[in-house]
Amino acid sequence: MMLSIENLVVNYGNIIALKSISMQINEAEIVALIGANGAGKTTTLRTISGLLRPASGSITYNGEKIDTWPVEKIVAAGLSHVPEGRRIFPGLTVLENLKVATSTWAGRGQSIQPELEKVYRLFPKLRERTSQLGWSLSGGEQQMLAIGRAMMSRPKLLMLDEVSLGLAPNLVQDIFQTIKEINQSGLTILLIEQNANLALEYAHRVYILENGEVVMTDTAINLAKNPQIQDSYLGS
Amino acid sequence: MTFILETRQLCKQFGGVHALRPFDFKISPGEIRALIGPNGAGKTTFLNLLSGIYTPTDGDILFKGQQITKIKPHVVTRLGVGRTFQTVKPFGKLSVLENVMLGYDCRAEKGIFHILIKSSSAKQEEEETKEKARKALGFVGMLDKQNMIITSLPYGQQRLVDLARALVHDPDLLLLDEPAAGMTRQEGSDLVACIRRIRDLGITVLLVEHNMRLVMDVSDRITVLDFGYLIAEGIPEEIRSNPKVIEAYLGKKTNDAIN
Amino acid sequence: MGRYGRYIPWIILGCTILLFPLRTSNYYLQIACLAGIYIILIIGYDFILGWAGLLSLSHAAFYGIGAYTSALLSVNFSIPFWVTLPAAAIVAGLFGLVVGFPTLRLRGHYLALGTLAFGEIVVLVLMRWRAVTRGVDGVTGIVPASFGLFVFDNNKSYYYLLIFFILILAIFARRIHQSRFGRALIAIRTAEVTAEVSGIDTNRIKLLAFILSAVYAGIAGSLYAYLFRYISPETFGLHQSITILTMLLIGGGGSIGGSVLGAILLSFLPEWLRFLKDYYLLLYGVGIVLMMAFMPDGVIGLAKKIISKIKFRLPLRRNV
Amino acid sequence: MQQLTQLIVNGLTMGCIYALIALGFVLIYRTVGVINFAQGELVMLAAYFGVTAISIGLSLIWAYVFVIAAMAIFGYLFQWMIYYPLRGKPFITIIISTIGVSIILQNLARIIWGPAPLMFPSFFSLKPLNIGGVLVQPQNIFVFVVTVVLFSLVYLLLSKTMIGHKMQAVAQDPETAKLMGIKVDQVVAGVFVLNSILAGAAGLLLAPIFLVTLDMGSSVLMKSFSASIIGGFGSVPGAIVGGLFLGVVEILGARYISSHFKDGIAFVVLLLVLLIIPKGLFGERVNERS
Amino acid sequence: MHKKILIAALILGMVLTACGPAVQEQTTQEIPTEQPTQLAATESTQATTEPTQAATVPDTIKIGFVAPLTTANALMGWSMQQGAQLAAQEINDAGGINGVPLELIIEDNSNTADVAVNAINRVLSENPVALILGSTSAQTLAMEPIILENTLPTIIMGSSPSLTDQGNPWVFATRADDGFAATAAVKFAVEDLGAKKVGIFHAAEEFGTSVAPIIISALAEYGLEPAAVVSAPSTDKDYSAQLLELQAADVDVILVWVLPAPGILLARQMKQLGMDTPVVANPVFGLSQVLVLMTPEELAGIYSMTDCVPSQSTDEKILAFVQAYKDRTGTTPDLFGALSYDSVKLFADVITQVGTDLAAIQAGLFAVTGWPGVCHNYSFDAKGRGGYDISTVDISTGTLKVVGTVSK
Repeated sequence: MMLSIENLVVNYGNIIALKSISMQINEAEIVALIGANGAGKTTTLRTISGLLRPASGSITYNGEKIDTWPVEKIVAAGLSHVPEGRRIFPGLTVLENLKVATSTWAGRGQSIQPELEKVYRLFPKLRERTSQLGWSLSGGEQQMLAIGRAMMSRPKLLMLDEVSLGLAPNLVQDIFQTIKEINQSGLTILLIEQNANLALEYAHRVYILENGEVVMTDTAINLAKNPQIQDSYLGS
Repeated sequence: MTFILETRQLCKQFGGVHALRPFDFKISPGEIRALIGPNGAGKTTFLNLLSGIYTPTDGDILFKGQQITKIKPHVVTRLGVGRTFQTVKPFGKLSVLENVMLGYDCRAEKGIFHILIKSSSAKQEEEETKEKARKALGFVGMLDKQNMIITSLPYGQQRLVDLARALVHDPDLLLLDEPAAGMTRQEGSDLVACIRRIRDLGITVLLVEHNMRLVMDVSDRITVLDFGYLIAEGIPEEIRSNPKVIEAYLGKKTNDAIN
Repeated sequence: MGRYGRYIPWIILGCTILLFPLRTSNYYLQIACLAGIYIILIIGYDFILGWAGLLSLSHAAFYGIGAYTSALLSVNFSIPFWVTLPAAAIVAGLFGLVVGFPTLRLRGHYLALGTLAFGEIVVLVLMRWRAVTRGVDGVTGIVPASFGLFVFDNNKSYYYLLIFFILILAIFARRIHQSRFGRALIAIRTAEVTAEVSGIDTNRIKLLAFILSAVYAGIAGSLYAYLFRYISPETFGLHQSITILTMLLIGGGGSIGGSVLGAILLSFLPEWLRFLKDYYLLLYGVGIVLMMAFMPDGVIGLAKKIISKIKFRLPLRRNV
Repeated sequence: MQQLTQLIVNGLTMGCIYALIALGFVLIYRTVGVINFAQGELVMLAAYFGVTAISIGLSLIWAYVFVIAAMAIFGYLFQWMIYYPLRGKPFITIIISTIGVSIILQNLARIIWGPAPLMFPSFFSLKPLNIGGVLVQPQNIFVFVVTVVLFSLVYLLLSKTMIGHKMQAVAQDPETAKLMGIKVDQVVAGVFVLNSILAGAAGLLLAPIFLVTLDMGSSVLMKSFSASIIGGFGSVPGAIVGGLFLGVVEILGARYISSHFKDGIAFVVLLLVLLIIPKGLFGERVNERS
Repeated sequence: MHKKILIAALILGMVLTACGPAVQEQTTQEIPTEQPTQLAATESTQATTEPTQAATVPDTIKIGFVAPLTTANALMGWSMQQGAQLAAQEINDAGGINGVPLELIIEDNSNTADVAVNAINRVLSENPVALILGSTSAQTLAMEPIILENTLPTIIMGSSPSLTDQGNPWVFATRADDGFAATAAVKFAVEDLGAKKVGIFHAAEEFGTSVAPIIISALAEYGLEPAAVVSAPSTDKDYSAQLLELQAADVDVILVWVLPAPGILLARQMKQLGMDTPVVANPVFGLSQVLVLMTPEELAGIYSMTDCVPSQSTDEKILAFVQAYKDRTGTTPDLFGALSYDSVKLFADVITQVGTDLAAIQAGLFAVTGWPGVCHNYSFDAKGRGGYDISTVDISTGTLKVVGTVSK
């Protein structure tokens, strides 16, 4: 088991965002979190990456308890988070965006070139845009950059928050194909997806969240057959 | 005048980038029209041109036969165009009701002196605004939340309030920018019903949307844009089988899924 | 507390305010009067900063324009207070309109600097245009305000005159806040494009905020001129605009209570610290830093936080 | 003609000074989105540190070293006490806090060093050099050279180095910067230290020209501010171009229009620039956060 | 509702705190200010003070002192404070005024009119019998109505003629007014330096700007017009535009009215621009703190018009003061230190003779003739203006050399 979350509780001020979440992620899996807005998906991701602190519960990564670590230490340990809304640095060029994400390991005589090549191979469009400023990219390109940037920190576990949001269907397909490729190269992936069809299509396992709790978890194949799920999350 | 909205050779450039190529577009009154296309196709640009946020580089916009090409957004709104946004930016500190009231304030006439002396006509006007706003909230099914601070609502409900805000001043044309984004499936199908009811009020609806199921479900006609060019227009069935559309936009798999 | 229990604090407060002059020295009365003028200034400034969210640094200039309008009319033409006060409000309001127009194009720091430049230019004109403004010597010999036969020539009577104006202007401000103009201001601050598309003429509303705040500043300036009966240009420089900004932020923007608290607190604070002699301004600076560190939303923000803790619930409803 | 050249040369010197003071707060603004109203007091403090260093018997070179070290420490303390507790608050809250700091430093310096102007020596003699009929101070040339060097260094740092990119990333989106593994607090602390050092350099360079007085920094702060707006706020090249432009325009205006309105010239120019090109000569690479 | 209650409580708290000390003052002291006429004021003060005196001998005689101790004019305020404190200390060491110790109530005016008014009210709440003001004219003008209202004998150290022209019988000036000083400066420039084309350089602030027209009318007496009039704000650091304008006008003497730091920079920049035109300045170059910062080259050709140069005196009493001031502060006294020392001593002398009654002190001040201070010999005219000596000092040698004195 790569990442294990036990009874995680998170509060925003007086509001309880996560009631008690437990989940496990194994090496080389694609795990999807689905659920309505406000169910606690993003909160879960933000807590894993250290932006939020849990009120109780634990997060264990490769046998180490990481829930009190500072964000940069978590990143350095190999957990990389692509935030919702892409959040690329608008005033940096594509290359600079990619470079700043290497700060946990670069600069100790290690070249960033191999990583850069890897990203450019995954997203050839970015190579054409190397010296363009972040804000001038289109939505799809920004999403590619956001994923590529996260790849630059040499992650072992990649967390993706709503990568399909606001993208045209064909682009979404392309990006998910790339995610699949990334996964096949050995990376574990934890993703949040609004589009349950898509999640079930690409993920190995799925957790369904409602009101800050895991209400159901199973393999994607099983869930796709589940009539209850069919009814409330998938269109028919 | 057969069209409620008509654009003639409307185009927009940002610097050297053509966000929208010369575009002729017409909607008949009472229609529900969807505008689809890949990201960067110029859909939001088009809506922004219509609502006066952008000034076109060239071309004309006619609304109810009247030129509105270089008119400021608030005037366009007063003429009878309602508009929602892709990402809702609610007015934070205000309650749900006040958010909606704001949409009707453009119809208010009593000036600042009436407010200072709290004249009875100003009070009456405020009551009327409140009444209108409650009605609009009732229409989208959010009346029970009227006193909540808007930011405390879930995202999908904020979108509904935004819709009420765009409706409250009785527009003739409603522009919806990705109304279903961030909504659950249930909320999505409620939305479809809601859009239909809006049409039944006699309001023409133009929506930009990525959720194909919703688009196919609700629209009378669909217009497809790709990188600033119009590539197809027609009823949903035609669009679904149009090979150009499938190639540029839907992708084979999605198309299969929809069918 | 019984049925009328909730009125008790208000009655105590009202009595305290009304009886204050009878029990205090001229020294504290003078500070209270100055604080009263600041209250009007800050309530006006809140329209721009707290409500419209525009950082303007020219407020002291409108204050000065109001003061000079009143003073010069009084001294040159012996026009009585009840005429020069509205005149000051109108002239300042017109300047608000003039400044508001070009600055509508500016945002954030650019607006701050643009208005700052305007403010400095106004002070320079007040200092250099001797023929009209009497230059750096300032204007002396302002006839005291009077009402019928009653003359407001001491701090005690002037204090009550100020209370009258503060009440009127605070009520007006509250009515505007709660009207469609208040809604529009909040809308512009939080989401300008959405506001525009909702049918709000954002430029007109912003201008209105500028004019209103200038009118309030003009009235405050006029009241200042009649309190001191002497004015000079240096009072209305950038340091004054910064004081006004600090007062509003310490009190807490967006509410009349915050304006009142900020004005009172920062008028009295340096005077309270005088016993520290050489160190008093140093401690004043420390006070500002600490207040910002521990109550970044101002005194009023802290008060709200405490109340929400007491009530054990979140302020989900807005008190209308 | 000779007088015109002389005026332009002197205007450029003042321009350098405006630019030098602007440089630090442009840096702060770009990284944490805050206008530092205490910038002038940092310059002043550095000059007083210099006076103290000389008075305890350090040579001029060592005094420079002492001041830069002291300012670096001060910069760290400054961010630790003023910025760190207010992170994530609206920029205006932090601005008020910096106003508080400027009041503190003004009065602290008055209490420690007294209200009288003080002297700080220069490496150079006060004798002007006659270059083709134009009289130039060696110290002014020194100021010019150091200004150009510092601007080049800061420009290179921001645009060409990893640490510069990190600073920009933090400026544009601190939370995402964290997610990219950047130690945001360290970067911010670093920027404050760098800003303090730049203010220190400005203080050391200006002290021999201006005398060491309580208002030596704050009196030119508003001009520096205007200069950076004219150049395009947040832009490093904009700060120097705006500074030099303002310095020259101001001195020419004072000479050929009226010296009685000299202070107004900067503000009139500022207003004109704002109304004609609202984003300044160099604009902003990134939209403003507010 | 709770919110409102809390706000109310907060305001209440503040107001009560504000009342606190004031209430105490009220119980122990009567303020003799609200009396309709001067005469009545005198009587009632006596009436109320007598029984108090019977119960307790007044423990101190209080003299208020308001000066710019912070911000822009802090240097001036500092000298004044030192001079006043030195005088008070000497008086108390010698047993006080008729056996009652003298107490100075010192407050800062932050160099702004609003704060100055607060400061004077703060001082008044301590019931002083006299007041010394070291403020600029704008601040003094803002305070004058309060002085009049409170019938408080006040010595000001401002030099603007407008201060004594207000018709306020309670205001006395110990410093020669600008009209007198400017006339003396013009006289020196024209008669001694042979000026034909005079340039004027003044501070853009009030104290400089108000002198410019006085200088111009003094020049007119000699049938001269200024060749150029330039000004610079005291925050300005570069005067080359102004200096080159003067140079272009080919002036042969520059009359200068500025603050200390600008004065030094002006002298320096003149030399840097190769100008050696003689300068006749306000007292700025008579300040010891200024002289130590200037090089011999910069000092050349500079004259200062100053009220007095105590250190150059041959009078033993004055030299004793200079020594005492040096022992206390480590610097040579300037005119502000001397004026302020004189003001305290003068008040003490008058009070010793006539007692603490306000009207009596006022009458006592008007009666002063030729009272020998360390700066002037004082006699007050009907406007309350005293101290009509102006010395011209040549600072070329780095020390203050008196080259001429004008007296009225």
